[in-house]
Amino acid sequence: MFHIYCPHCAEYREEEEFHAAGQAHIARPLDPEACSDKEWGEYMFFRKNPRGIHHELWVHAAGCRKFFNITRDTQSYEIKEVYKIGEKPSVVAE
Amino acid sequence: MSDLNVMTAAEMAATKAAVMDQVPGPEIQGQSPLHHADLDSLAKVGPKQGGVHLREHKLLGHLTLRLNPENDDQLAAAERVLGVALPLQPLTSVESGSYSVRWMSPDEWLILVPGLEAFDVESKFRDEMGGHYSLVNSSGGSTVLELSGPDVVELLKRCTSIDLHPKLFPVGKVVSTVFAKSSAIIRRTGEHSFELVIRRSFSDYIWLWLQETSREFGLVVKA
Amino acid sequence: MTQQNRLQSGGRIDRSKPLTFTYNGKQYKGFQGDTLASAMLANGVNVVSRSFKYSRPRGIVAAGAEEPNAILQLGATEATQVPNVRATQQELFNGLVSQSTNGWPNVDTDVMSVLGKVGGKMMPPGFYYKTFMFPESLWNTYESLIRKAAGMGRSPLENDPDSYDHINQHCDVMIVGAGPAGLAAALAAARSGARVILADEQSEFGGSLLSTTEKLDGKPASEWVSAVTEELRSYEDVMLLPRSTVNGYHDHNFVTIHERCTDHLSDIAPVNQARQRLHKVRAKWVVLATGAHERPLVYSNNDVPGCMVSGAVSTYINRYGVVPGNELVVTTTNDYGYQSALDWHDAGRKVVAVVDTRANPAGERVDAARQRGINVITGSAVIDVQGSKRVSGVSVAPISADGNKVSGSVTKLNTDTVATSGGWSPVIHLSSHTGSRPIWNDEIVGFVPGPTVQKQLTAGGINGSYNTNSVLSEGLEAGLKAVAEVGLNAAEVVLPKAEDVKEGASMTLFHIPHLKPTSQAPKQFVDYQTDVTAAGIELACREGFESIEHVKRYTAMGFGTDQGKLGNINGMAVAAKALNKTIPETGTTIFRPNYTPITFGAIAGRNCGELFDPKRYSAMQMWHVERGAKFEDVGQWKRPWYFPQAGENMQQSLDRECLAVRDSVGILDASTLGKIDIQGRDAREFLGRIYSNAWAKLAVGKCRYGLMCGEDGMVFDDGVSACLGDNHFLMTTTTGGAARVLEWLELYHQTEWPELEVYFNTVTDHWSTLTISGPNSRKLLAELTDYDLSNDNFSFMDWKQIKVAGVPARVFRISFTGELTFEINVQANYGTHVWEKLFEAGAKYNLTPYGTETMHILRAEKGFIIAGQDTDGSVHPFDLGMGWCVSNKKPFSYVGKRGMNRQDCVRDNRKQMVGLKTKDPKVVIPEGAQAVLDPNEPIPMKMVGHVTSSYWSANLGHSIAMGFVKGGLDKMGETVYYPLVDGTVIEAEICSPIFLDPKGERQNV
Amino acid sequence: MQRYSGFGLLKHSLTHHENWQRTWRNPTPKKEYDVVIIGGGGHGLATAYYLAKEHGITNVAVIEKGYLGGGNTARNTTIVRSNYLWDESAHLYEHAMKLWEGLSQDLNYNVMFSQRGVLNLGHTLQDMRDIERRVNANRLNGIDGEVLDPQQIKEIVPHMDCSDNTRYPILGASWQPRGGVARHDAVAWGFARGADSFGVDLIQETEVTDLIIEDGTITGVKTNRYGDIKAGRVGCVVAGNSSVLAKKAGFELPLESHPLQALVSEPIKPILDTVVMSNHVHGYVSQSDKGDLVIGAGIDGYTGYGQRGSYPTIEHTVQAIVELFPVFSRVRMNRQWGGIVDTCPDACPIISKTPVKNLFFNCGWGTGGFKATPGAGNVFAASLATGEMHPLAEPFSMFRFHDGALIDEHGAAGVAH
Repeated sequence: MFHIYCPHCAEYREEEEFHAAGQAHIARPLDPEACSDKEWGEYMFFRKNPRGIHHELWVHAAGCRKFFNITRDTQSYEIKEVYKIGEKPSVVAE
Repeated sequence: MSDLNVMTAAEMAATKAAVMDQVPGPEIQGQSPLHHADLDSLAKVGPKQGGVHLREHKLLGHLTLRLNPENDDQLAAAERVLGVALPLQPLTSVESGSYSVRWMSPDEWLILVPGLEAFDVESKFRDEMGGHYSLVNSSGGSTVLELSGPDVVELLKRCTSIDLHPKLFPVGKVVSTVFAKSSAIIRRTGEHSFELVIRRSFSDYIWLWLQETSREFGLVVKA
Repeated sequence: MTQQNRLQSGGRIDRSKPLTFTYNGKQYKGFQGDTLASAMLANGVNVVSRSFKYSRPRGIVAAGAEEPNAILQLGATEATQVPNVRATQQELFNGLVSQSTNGWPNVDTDVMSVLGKVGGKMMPPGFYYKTFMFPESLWNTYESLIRKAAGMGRSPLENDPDSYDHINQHCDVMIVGAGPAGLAAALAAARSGARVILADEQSEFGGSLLSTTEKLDGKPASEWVSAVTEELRSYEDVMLLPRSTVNGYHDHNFVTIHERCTDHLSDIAPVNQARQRLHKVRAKWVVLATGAHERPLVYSNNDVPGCMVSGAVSTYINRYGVVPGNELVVTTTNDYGYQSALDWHDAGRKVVAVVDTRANPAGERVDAARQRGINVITGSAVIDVQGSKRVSGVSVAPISADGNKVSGSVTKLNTDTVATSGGWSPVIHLSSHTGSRPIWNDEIVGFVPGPTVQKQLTAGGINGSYNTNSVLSEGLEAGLKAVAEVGLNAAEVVLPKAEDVKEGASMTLFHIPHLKPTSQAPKQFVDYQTDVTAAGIELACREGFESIEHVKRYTAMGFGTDQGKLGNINGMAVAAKALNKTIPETGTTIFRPNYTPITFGAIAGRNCGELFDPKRYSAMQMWHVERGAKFEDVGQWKRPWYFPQAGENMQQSLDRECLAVRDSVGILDASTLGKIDIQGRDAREFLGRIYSNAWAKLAVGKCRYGLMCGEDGMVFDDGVSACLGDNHFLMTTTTGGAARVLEWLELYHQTEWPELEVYFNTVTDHWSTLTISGPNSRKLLAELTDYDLSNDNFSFMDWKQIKVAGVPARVFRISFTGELTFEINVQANYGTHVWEKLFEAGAKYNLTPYGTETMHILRAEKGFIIAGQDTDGSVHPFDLGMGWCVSNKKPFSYVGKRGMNRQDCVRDNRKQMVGLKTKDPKVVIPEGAQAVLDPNEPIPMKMVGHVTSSYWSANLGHSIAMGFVKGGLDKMGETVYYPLVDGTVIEAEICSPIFLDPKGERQNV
Repeated sequence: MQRYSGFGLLKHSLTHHENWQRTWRNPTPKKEYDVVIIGGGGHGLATAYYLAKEHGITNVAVIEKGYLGGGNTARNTTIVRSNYLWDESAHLYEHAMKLWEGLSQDLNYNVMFSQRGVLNLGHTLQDMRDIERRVNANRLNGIDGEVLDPQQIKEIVPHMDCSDNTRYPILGASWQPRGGVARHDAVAWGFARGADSFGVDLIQETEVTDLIIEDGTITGVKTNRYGDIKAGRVGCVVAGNSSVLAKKAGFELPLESHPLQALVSEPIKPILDTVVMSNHVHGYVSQSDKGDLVIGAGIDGYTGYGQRGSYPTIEHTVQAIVELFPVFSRVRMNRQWGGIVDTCPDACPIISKTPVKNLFFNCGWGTGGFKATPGAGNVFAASLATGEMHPLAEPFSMFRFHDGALIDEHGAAGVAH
C-alpha cells in the first residue's frame, strides 16, 4: 500500500485516502471541434502506460480534495516526487 | 405563520449568492443526526465507567468557507468576522470564543459556531467580504462527536490510519480522513480528547462502529 | 496417559500447571508452556497426519512455522472449528480438542495407504494431465473422485462467534523477530528514543535463545532475554507484540502483523475481546531479524515418523523438556547437527550414532560428541529409513566425497528417531514480498535478501549469520543504522558475549544418494506436505520442465501451507543437479504473503455483517422504518422502496401509491439525491461546459434539467440545477452519482479550467428533500405556508425561499412524476418536523408516502429516464431522444460534444430509446428482455435492443415500458418481439415513451 | 508426439517413469520464420498451435522472455465462462467455450476443464436488471444461462448466506452451467506440447529487445540471445507488456496496465462446488480440486507492472468473501499474488492490425484473458495466417477507439475474473 505525500496537506497519508486518476499532463484539446476522430480518440483513450517512470494524476479524495501529480516508478512502485497541478516534474524518464 | 423569510428575485440577484436563515424559531426543536440513538437516555442508564467517553455536540452551525489564501483583503475580512485569523498552516485550527476554525484545504476552512449564530456569521461574511469566495452552510449535514477517555487513542487507531502520536498530532491539529469505511474530520482537543465532525447520513454507521470497536474498553455515553 | 517422553526437569514449561487436551478423541496431559506439538511428543504420539497423495503416515518434523506435517483440526464446537492449525505453533490450553485431518477410518489405520503404496507408482508428477481424458464424458466422475481427496481440515459450518480487530500503527523502526538479533536491534533503537515495534510469532521473546543451553556473559541466555524485554517494556514508545506474526511486507514499508490475542486461552475468545488482531504498520525503517530454518537432508523414507530436523529435537528437549524418542541417529553435513546429539545425550537418552557426510569433521561440537562417547561415523550418511508408523532403524552407508554416490556397504542401526541437518536456509520471505529477488550466496549455501527499494535492514540468520556473537552485533548495527536514518542520536548498548564455538566447515549436500538411482530408490521426500520426491523433480526436469517455476508448478513443490519452508532449496538443488546447472541458474525462490496463513476473519476485521459497508440514512429514516417501509439499496443508501399496508402484496402497494399521487398527493423522501453548492462568478459558465444544454440565460429563481456526458458523449448523470443567485447554483445529481460528479467537477476545475472562479461544495446531507406530488400538493402545501403558491406567482420550474411549517425552506417546483410537484428542501435537522407536519395536514388529502418503485413507475409514465437504469454508458443524448437537451449554440465545446459526433455516434441505426406498448395490455415485459424483429428466427437471433424500464401502470390500466430499439425513433408503430426464457414471446408496439399527458399539462397547473 | 493415457502411465510405472519423453523441445531458433509470436503465455501458445494445426503454418517461433505460461496464465483464478452481454464479445467467448469443451482430447493433455457452473450474484435491483438483460442476450445468442432466485442459489451453494440479514442481500443470480474452471498451467503446457509436436519452435528465456520495421512493415525481431530473427508476420501476445512493445513499434495503445491480485486459502475439505462471483460486494471464489478456496480481487486503481498490488484490495476482497460466506471466517488465507492486466477503456480486448504492416496485437484482455485462451488463439491464428482479421476478431480492432464503436462490457466484466 502506497504512502503518499500530499503536497497540500504537507504530510504522508495512506493510499486509501487517494484515488488514482490516470496519466498526468493530458491537456484537453483547446479546440475539440478541430480534432479528427483519431485525435479525439487518442486524447480520450491512448496512453503512454510506461514500465518505469510515470507521471500520474491523483486526488486526495478523503483529505483536501485536491488533485496533484506523482512521478512514480511503475515497476518498483517508488514515488520519486509529488508536485502540484501546473508544476512540471523534475524527475523524468531518460 | 409568517413568510418574512421570503426574498424577491431581485433581492437574490443583487446578493449574487443566496443567503438564508435556515433555522426556525425556538418552538421547533431540531433533530441531530444521532437523534434516533437517544444518547441522552443512554447517558442516564448506560455504564458510567469505561475507557472511552462519547458525547454528541448537536445542532452547531457548520460553515464552509472557500477563498483564495493569497487574497489579503479576504483574509482580513475573515479575521474581522471571526475575531481570529484563518489558519493558513495546513492541518491546523484556531479558536475564538465560541468559534472554531479548521484548515481543510489550501482554500477551504470549516467554521463551527453556535447553532443559532450561523446565519449571523454568514451574513457578516457577506457584508465584509468581496471578490471570489464561497460560504456554504452545512449545519444540517454533519454532527460533532467528542471522544475522550484514557483509551481514546487506542480506539481511534482502530478507526483511522492517521498517526496520533502526540508529537505528530498535537492539540489543535485537524485532519480530514477515512474513518472506518466513512470519513471524518478529526481534531485533537486535549491529550485524551478528540472532536470528530461526521456526515449525517453516515452517523448511524459510525455510531454502530464505535460501539463495536470500543467493546474492549467500555463506552461511556455522556449527555 | 503418562508423558513418557517428558523430562523431570528443565525447559520453559510450568510443571505446576498441568493441562488436559484431546487428540483424536483420546485424552492427554501437557503443561502450561507446551505447544500442542510438544505435548503430543511428550505423550509419544507418532502419527499426526496422512500424506496428501500417497497416504503415508507422517509425524512431527519441526518445532515452528516450517512444520509441514502436524496440521490439525482444532475446536471443541462446530462454530469454533479451526482448520489446518500447525501443532508446532498452537499453544496448549486446557480443554483443547484436536483431530488429525486425513486418514480413514483413522490416521493410524488408513486404507488409502494401500492404494498409495500400489497406486503411488502410477502417480508421478503431472499424472493428472496425462490421464482421465477418455472418455470425455467421464471427466466429471473422475474429478469428483479426485475432489474427495481434497483438503486437509474442514471449514466450520456455523458462523464465527468471535470478533477480529484491526489497528493502525506507526513507528520509526519495525523489528521483525525477537531473537538475539531483533532484541539487540530493539534495544539500540529504544534506548535512542525511537518509536519501536518488536513483533515475534512465538509466545515469548528470545527466538533461538529459548531453545539452547547457550550462555551469554556466562549466564543462561534467557536471563539476558528477560532483562532486555523488561527494559524494552519500560519505554513508552516501544510496543512489544508476542504471538504476532509479521505476515506481509508491502510497498513503502507497510507491514501487516497477525496477532493471536486469545488463541492460547481457548478456541473462543473471552467476552468483549477480539480473538485476533491485525496490525497495519507504517514503519520508517524495517529490520528483518527473522532467523533461519534448518534444512533437512533428502534421503529415502525420510518421512517416516521419528525423522526430524536436528534443531527441532534440541528445541523440544531444551525448551519443552521433551525428548521425542528413546534412541537417536543424527545425519548431518555440518557441526550444528551435533547439537541435538549432545542435548539428547545430556537428557539421558541414548545416541546411537552421529552420521556425518564429511570425512574429517573437526569442530568443537564434534569433539564434544566424541568426548561423551558418542559414535561418530564420518564420510557417511543415512541413506534409508526403516519403519512405517515410527522409525525402527536406519541404513547407513559411506558416500563419495562429492556426495553423489554410495561408496561402500550398508550398515543397519536400530533407532526410533533420526535427526537431520543439511545446513540452514535464511528466512527471507518478507524481503521478497515487496518484489525484491533473493540472491544466492555460495558461502552460506542459501538465498539471502536481494537489493530492495524498501527502507529495510537485515540482521542475523536472515543474512546467513548463525554465530550468536555476530548475530547480536548485526542486530545492534541494524538498530543503530535505523536510528541514525530517522535522525536520532544513537544510545550506547553493550552486548553480552556468547561463548565462541569453533566450527568446522560444512559440506554442501542436499540430496543423499541411494544404492539405486533416484527413480528407483525408495521415496526421498523433498516437500512433505505436497508429497514431492527427488524422483518427481528429476522426472519433471526430464520432461522438459527446466525453469524452477515449471518444476514447482509441475510437481506442486512449495504450494503447501508451509510454502516449502523446508523443501524449496532442496528441490532446487535436486533440479539443478538433474539439469546440470547451479542452483541460482535454475531460478530463484520467490515467497508471497503470507509468511504463515492468516484467518480470513482477521483480514476482514470488524467490517463484516452490518458493518460490511455503511448504511446511509436520510433524516426521516426512523419514520420510514416505523411505517414498515421496504428498503432498496441504492449505492450505500437505504431508500424506501415501497410502503406496504397490512395485507398488501408489492403490486397492490404500488398501485395504491401510484393512484394516490395522480389522484391526490403523495410524498417521496428525495433527500438522497446528490446536491452540490456551486458559487462564483463563473459558476454559470462552468455549468455550460459540463452540461450538454445551455445555462447562460437561466434566471435567478429558475431551475433547469441538465444532462452530463463524458468526453465520449455518453450520458453519465443528470439532474436539475437551480440558479439561487447570479453567482450561485445548486446542482442535483443522481443518488449513486453524487461523489463521482463532485470529483468530476473538481477534476475539470482544478486541471483544465483553474481560471474559472467557482467553488464546489457538497450539501447532500445538509438538506432534507421532501417531494410532494399530485394535484392536491398545492393545497397541502398551502396549509403549511402563507405564501402565494398560485401558478402565476410560483410557476413550474421556479424555486422560492419560503417557510414551510415554520421552517425556512427552498421549494422547487420541478416534477419527476409529471404531476404538480413541490420539492421542499429544509435543513436536515428539521426534515422530520416538516415531514410530520405534512402528514398532519395531509390526512384529508390522503397524503400517501411512496418509495422509489412508485417514483420509477410515475416517471416512466412520463418517459423520463433514470441515468444508470435507462443508460449504460453507451448511449448519448440523441440515442435517448433527448436532443432537446443538447445545445449546439454554446460557444464552448462542452464536455461530450466532440465525443457524440464521432463516426460511430452519428451513424444510422443506433439503438434509440422508445416507448413500448404490449399487444396484450396486461402483460408486463420483464426488464432486460431482448428485442428481435423476427420471432421465428433460429438461434442465434439478431437482437435489436432491450427493455430498460417496464411496469404495470395502474393509472393507465396497461403495462408500459421503455427500451432501446435499433433505429427505433423511425419505427414508431412497428412491432418488436421479446422472446423470454420460458419460451413465450411478448409482442410490443414501438411508441412514444411519453404515455401520459404528452403535453405536460398536469405539472404546469 | 508421445500419447498420454492411463495405460501409458501404467506402462511407464514399470520402468520407474524413466522413459517419458520431453514435453517440448528446447530448440535454437532459425534465422527466419513465417510467423513469430512474441509471448509464450496461453494465448501465444494457443495461437501457435492453431496456426500449425488449422492453417498448416508450422514455420513458427514463439519467443518467450521467461518460461512458458509464466505470466498471467500462471496467475489467474482460472474461471471460464462465456456469458458476456454484447454480441461481439459473447460470440468470441462462446467460440472459446466450444473449444474448451473437448480441448483435453484435442491436445491429448488433460487441462482439467471442469464445468461446475458459474454464478454471478445480484444484490441490487439494478444488478438484477443487468442480469436479466445479459441472460436474455446470452440465450438468444445460443449461450446457456438462467436467472436464479435466492432459493435456487441456496440449493447450489448451501453454505453461502442467502438470507435477508446481510448488508447487501442476494436477490438472485445468473447461472451458466457450462462455465467452470480449468487447470491454468496445463492449458499453457498442453498448447505448448501440441504446437511443438507440429514443429513450432518454442524459444524460452529469450527477450525481444526490439522490432525491426522497414518502411512501415515489420520484418523481424531483435532478441537478446539470438540476435535478429526474420519474420513474415509478427503477432504480439504479451499481456502486461503490450504498451512497452507498442512503443517499440512507434505507437500507443488505449491500455493501462494494472495490478490484479488473487489469493488462496489453505486447502479445506470440499465445501463449494461451483464458481461464485459478485460484482457488487466485489469478490469471487471457487474451490480447487486440491481444496484451496481460490479467490479473486478487483484491480488496483494505479498503473503497476510490479506483479503486486495494494493490501486494501486484498482486505476488501476477503471482507466480501466473509460477507458471502460467514462460515469461512475461521478458514485461513494461505498465499496471495499478483499479475499485470492490460485494461481497455471498454473492458474488451484488442485483437487487431496495427499501424505497422504485418504486425498484429492481441492484448487488452483486462481480467478476462484466461477464459478466452483457446478462442483468442484460434482467431488470432486465423488472422495471422491470412493477414486479414478473423470475423470474430474484427470488432476488436484497436481503431474502434478512434471511431467510437466501443463494446462496453464493464457490466459483464465487472470485477476481475
